[in-house]
Amino acid sequence: MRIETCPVTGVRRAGDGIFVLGITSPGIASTIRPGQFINVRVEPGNDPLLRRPFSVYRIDGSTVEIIFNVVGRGTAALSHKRGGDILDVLGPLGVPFGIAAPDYETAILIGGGLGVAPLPILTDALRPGVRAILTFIGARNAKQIVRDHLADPRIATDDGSAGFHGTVVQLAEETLSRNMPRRPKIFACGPTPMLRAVAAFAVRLDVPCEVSLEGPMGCGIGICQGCPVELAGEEKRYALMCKDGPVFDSRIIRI
Amino acid sequence: MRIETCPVTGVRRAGDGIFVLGITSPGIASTIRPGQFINVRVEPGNDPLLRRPFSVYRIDGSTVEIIFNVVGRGTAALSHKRGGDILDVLGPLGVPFGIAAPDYETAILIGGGLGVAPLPILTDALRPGVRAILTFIGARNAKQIVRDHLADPRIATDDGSAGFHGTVVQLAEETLSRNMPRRPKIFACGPTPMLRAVAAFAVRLDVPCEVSLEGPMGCGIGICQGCPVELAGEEKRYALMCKDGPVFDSRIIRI
Amino acid sequence: MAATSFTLAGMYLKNRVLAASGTYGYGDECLDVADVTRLGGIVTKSLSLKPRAGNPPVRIAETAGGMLNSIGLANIGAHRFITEKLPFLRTVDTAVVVNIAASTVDEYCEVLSILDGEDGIDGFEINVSCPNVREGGLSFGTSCPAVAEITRRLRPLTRRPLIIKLTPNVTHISEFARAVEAEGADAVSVINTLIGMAVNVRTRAPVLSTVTGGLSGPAIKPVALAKVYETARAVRIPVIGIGGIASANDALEFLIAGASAVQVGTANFIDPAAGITIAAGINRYCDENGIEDVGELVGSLNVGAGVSVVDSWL
Amino acid sequence: MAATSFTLAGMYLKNRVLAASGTYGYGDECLDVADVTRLGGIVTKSLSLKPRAGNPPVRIAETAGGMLNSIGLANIGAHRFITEKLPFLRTVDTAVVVNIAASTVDEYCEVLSILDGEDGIDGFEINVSCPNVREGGLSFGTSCPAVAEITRRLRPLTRRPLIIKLTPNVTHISEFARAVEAEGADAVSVINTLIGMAVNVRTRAPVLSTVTGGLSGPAIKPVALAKVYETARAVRIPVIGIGGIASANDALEFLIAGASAVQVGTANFIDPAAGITIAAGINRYCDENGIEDVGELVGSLNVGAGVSVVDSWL
Ligand SMILES: Cc1cc2nc3c(=O)[nH]c(=O)nc-3n(C[C@H](O)[C@H](O)[C@H](O)COP(=O)(O)OP(=O)(O)OC[C@H]3O[C@@H](n4cnc5c(N)ncnc54)[C@H](O)[C@@H]3O)c2cc1C
Ligand SMILES: Cc1cc2nc3c(=O)[nH]c(=O)nc-3n(C[C@H](O)[C@H](O)[C@H](O)COP(=O)(O)OP(=O)(O)OC[C@H]3O[C@@H](n4cnc5c(N)ncnc54)[C@H](O)[C@@H]3O)c2cc1C
Ligand SMILES: Cc1cc2nc3c(=O)[nH]c(=O)nc-3n(C[C@H](O)[C@H](O)[C@H](O)COP(=O)(O)O)c2cc1C
Ligand SMILES: Cc1cc2nc3c(=O)[nH]c(=O)nc-3n(C[C@H](O)[C@H](O)[C@H](O)COP(=O)(O)O)c2cc1C
Ligand code: FES
Ligand code: FES
Repeated sequence: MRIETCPVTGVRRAGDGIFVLGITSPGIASTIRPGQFINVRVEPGNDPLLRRPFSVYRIDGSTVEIIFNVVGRGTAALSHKRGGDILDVLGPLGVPFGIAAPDYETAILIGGGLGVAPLPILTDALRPGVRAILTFIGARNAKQIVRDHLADPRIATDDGSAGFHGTVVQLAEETLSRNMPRRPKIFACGPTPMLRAVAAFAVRLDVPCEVSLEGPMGCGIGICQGCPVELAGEEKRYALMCKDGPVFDSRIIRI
Repeated sequence: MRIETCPVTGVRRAGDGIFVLGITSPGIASTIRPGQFINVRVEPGNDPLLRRPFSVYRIDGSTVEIIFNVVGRGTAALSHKRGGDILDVLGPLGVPFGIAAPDYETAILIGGGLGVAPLPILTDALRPGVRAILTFIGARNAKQIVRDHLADPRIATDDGSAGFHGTVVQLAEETLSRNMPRRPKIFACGPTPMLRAVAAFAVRLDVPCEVSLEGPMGCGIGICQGCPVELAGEEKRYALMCKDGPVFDSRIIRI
Repeated sequence: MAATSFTLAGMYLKNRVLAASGTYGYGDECLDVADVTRLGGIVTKSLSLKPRAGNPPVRIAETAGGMLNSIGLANIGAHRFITEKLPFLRTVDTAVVVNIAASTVDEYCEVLSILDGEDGIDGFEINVSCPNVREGGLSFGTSCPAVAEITRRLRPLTRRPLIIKLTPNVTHISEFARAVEAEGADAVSVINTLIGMAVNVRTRAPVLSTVTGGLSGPAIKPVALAKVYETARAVRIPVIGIGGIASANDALEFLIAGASAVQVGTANFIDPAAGITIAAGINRYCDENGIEDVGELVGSLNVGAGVSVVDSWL
Repeated sequence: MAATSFTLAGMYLKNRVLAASGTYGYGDECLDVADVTRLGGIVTKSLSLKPRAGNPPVRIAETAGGMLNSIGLANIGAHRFITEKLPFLRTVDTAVVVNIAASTVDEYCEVLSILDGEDGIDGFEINVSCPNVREGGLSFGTSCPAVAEITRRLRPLTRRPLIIKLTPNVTHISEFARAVEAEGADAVSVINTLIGMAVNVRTRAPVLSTVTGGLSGPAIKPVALAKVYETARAVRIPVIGIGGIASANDALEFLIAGASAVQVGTANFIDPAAGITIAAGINRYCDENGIEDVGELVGSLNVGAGVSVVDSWL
């Protein structure tokens, strides 16, 4: 973990309301692992005050890319950055996906909306090790599908404007319940309701499953206790999304 | 007075820590009078929160220029603007210089530091009407002298690195006490201590004198009462810098 | 198009957004840039018996997301208000709430009586954040008995809506709200400014000539919202929410938390039409959410069952 | 190079900047990005007798220039602190102040006694902004007798510096400071968070699971500064200034207003090395201004003769 002031390489549109922003950061580029995130200071002043957490989408040499939806002040400001602007970035942060073989042979990647963000570098990291990668991605409509840099993804859209008409979880479950690959493991990222559904069918099909969560964060490094994730089990206990996650084994948490 | 969202035409350096910023505003360009100011919203968000007041430096067609020193957050942010950025500007505001002849024949312009800001458009406005314009400008050193668009200014620098070695007030008083033009009137703008000195010698030489003040403002339009200017006379009374000024007859106020 | 007009404490308002006292002059400054008839109402600068010059400079200082002021209630006094400002205000088609400040209870009474003789005034708002000369300048507003007494003395003097504007610089603002409700106040305005301070490290002197001043603007919105929520749950009379409101979203938070109307202050300094934009934004929200009357929003906060405010260890 | 080290209430500090409770974990999280030995000290997260899971999500919300939190004092408890955190802290060359929270006076006493048996602790800071179960969850911190009682009961239990951390959510914080001074407290920390709230207008529900939370960050700096100024003029014991400090300039304002030291909280979330940068900036300021000991700045505010704070009508 370190703080770097990184020049922005550029910002490009990647869908409606979706942008990809690149920064130059040899440090992060060389150490980041799939599922880890960076915490970005959007402006030097107080508005917005807190950093914004983003998964790393792509690595290209010393260039680190994030992909984001404009949902509020911070992401709006980021979408207006230009090449040459300087961003203060803290990272790499958090627990990455557990990709170390050999506890599985087929990696099943499921991404909902911009939950696809960590999948490209996850795919790159998996390729050497695993026998097969099955990728399912879903979005509200075709315009919101981001399919680049993935191992030929199967696509689902809520409105049926592209691929399967329904949620990515329905698509994945349908496909997998018909023929489940040998020794599979699920890696999922997306909105909480989707992850809840993934976790449920992972249990039904008895497949190991890791989910990457998202939610508000204060610090991103474990000092504010602002990002509780409820743990499974009798007594109320919380893990920290930023430090113990954002990636969790779906069975140890209550999503 | 109106609020306009104006495209920035560009920002250029005009001395050390001194910048000229241009905006396109037909409305302000066509209505602004010398000594009036505009109140600029530096950023759309809360940082900084309040508008920043600036004299209008130049008018060129529908382009309005301000010239400013980087002294804090707002001016620093303005110095980083680029052509195409949008600025929210409120103006024209305040009482302009009283240039209507024939109560004087020679206009004596005195500008200290960036108190030169309103002098170029004042000079343009005066030229048709008056017999002569005497301009005195001063700054800490040669690097801070901004002499463009003025009627051959006499220059003073505190460190003697250009022109007269001393303050612009000393220079003006020396020159004028030797030979005072017929029916003169002083128009002065600059830091408060300088204006105090100008007002004092205007009284000594019995010359009518208008000064343009500067100080913190909340609103710039008379609704916050945040910009008091103490009036001369027995009982404590205040005028408002933004509404009754920023230009005042030096004899009616206590600088 | 949702219904926006309503009666607040007997006062007809065309919408729920008013300009806050001291941030809109006497309503006659912003005409070029704001169609004040589209405001629910205008609250005047606090008026005292005699004109007040106000405090010496520096009177304002910007802070993070806010500003400090120590204007010193500079105002033209009740009499000049009647002759110089009221005639114009009578011609403006929006509610006019006259805010009153004083340094003795008698002065409050005298000012109100003078103004109550005039028409064109829709209601009175009483600024109790004033130094009580009897108490060596301690603010009336931080003494519950003093605030209650002011209300008790003023109530019989007018049949117009009597709104008490409370200060947030107290431990339990709801106690004060209950006290003035008991004394017959028609509504409470919550909040006035928080006491704050800034230091110039170059000169090592206070930035404000009065050392401390009143903090306002977006920075105080969360505090104001909590005070409004506390107050609205404690009294039956309407609560007017004030504090850091700069957008329709901000205003909606206050309505949902229990405010029957809101006042916009500091935001006017950045955009004198802020209140108008906010009123329009509230309507848009209602239309988008199938709300037929803005009033439905008031106090509509749904506090999850499981949640206990008490257990919140700050 | 100005002298920076000093003794605060009997506690040696190498400089005047500490990390505030709850914003630096137990001092062992930020080692990659911050050399904690360059801090004057670290105040731990509040420790209770038993571990506390804390409040359910959502625990934080960003606001204009600040943030709300309702962590619910999630902490590992006194015992695990001693076994899991203290050994490391003993090895770190900076002052360690242990902050204590409880829901009964007895629990405060028990926690302090347990910890007082350990070495490697330089002082205790008592967080009184906790719900008093006896009083149905009303915060101890807003009751002057309760805060005085906590101090009275704790004072005899330790010879280490006893610092009471006061809440700003009261009318006159100086009364509380005087009360704890009278009970033998060695210093006061001013301020804890302001009560605030945020509403999600889409769901019409509170953003925080506990409805209200604690407001911190640059937004509250002016309020904190005014509270520190009020407190420092009321007591002889040192005041530790806290609230919105994010730069050396901010810290200097507090020292000049009367704080003997400062704590940096929310700023750590944006930059865990903030306190270190601030300490360095204070030194630079002293060197540039010919100040030989940072202590010279403490309370050096020059309040102009003519000025009367009283006359400030907010
Ligand atoms: C580990 C992690 C990885 C993430 N990766 C991505 C990504 O790759 N692409 C992407 O588009 N988004 C991602 N997010 C969500 C992203 O952080 C938020 O969309 C963003 O912070 C919103 O900021 P804003 O100012 O635009 O929105 P605002 O609503 O203005 O933000 C206000 C506050 O709420 C917080 N917040 C609001 N929505 C979210 C959210 N969904 N998750 C977390 N915090 C939120 C913000 O951080 C801020 O503190 C990730 C979140 C986490 C925790
Ligand atoms: C009528 C008028 C005309 C002006 N014309 C010019 C001009 O042409 N060129 C120029 O360089 N400056 C001019 N100024 C001063 C300019 O407004 C300030 O330098 C600027 O506001 C500083 O903003 P900041 O954020 O950089 O500084 P900060 O110190 O960060 O500002 C903090 C607060 O203090 C206020 N402030 C600080 N210094 C001044 C000051 N000297 N005068 C007024 N407010 C101040 C700011 O407006 C802001 O509210 C003028 C001021 C007035 C009142
Ligand atoms: C410059 C200024 C002057 C004010 N003057 C008064 C006043 O005369 N009487 C009063 O009751 N409130 C006065 N207030 C308080 C506001 O009416 C309002 O309660 C407070 O500013 C909080 O709202 P805001 O954050 O929207 O500004 C003043 C506020 C400011 C900023
Ligand atoms: C997330 C968070 C957690 C906090 N936890 C504690 C705590 O456990 N005990 C305590 O005394 N203060 C706690 N505080 C208050 C801070 O120590 C500090 O008093 C307050 O945040 C004001 O300082 P700041 O504006 O620099 O953050 C917490 C503050 C925050 C933001
Ligand atoms: S975000 Fe601060 S602890 Fe996780
Ligand atoms: S700046 Fe508001 S009245 Fe002059």
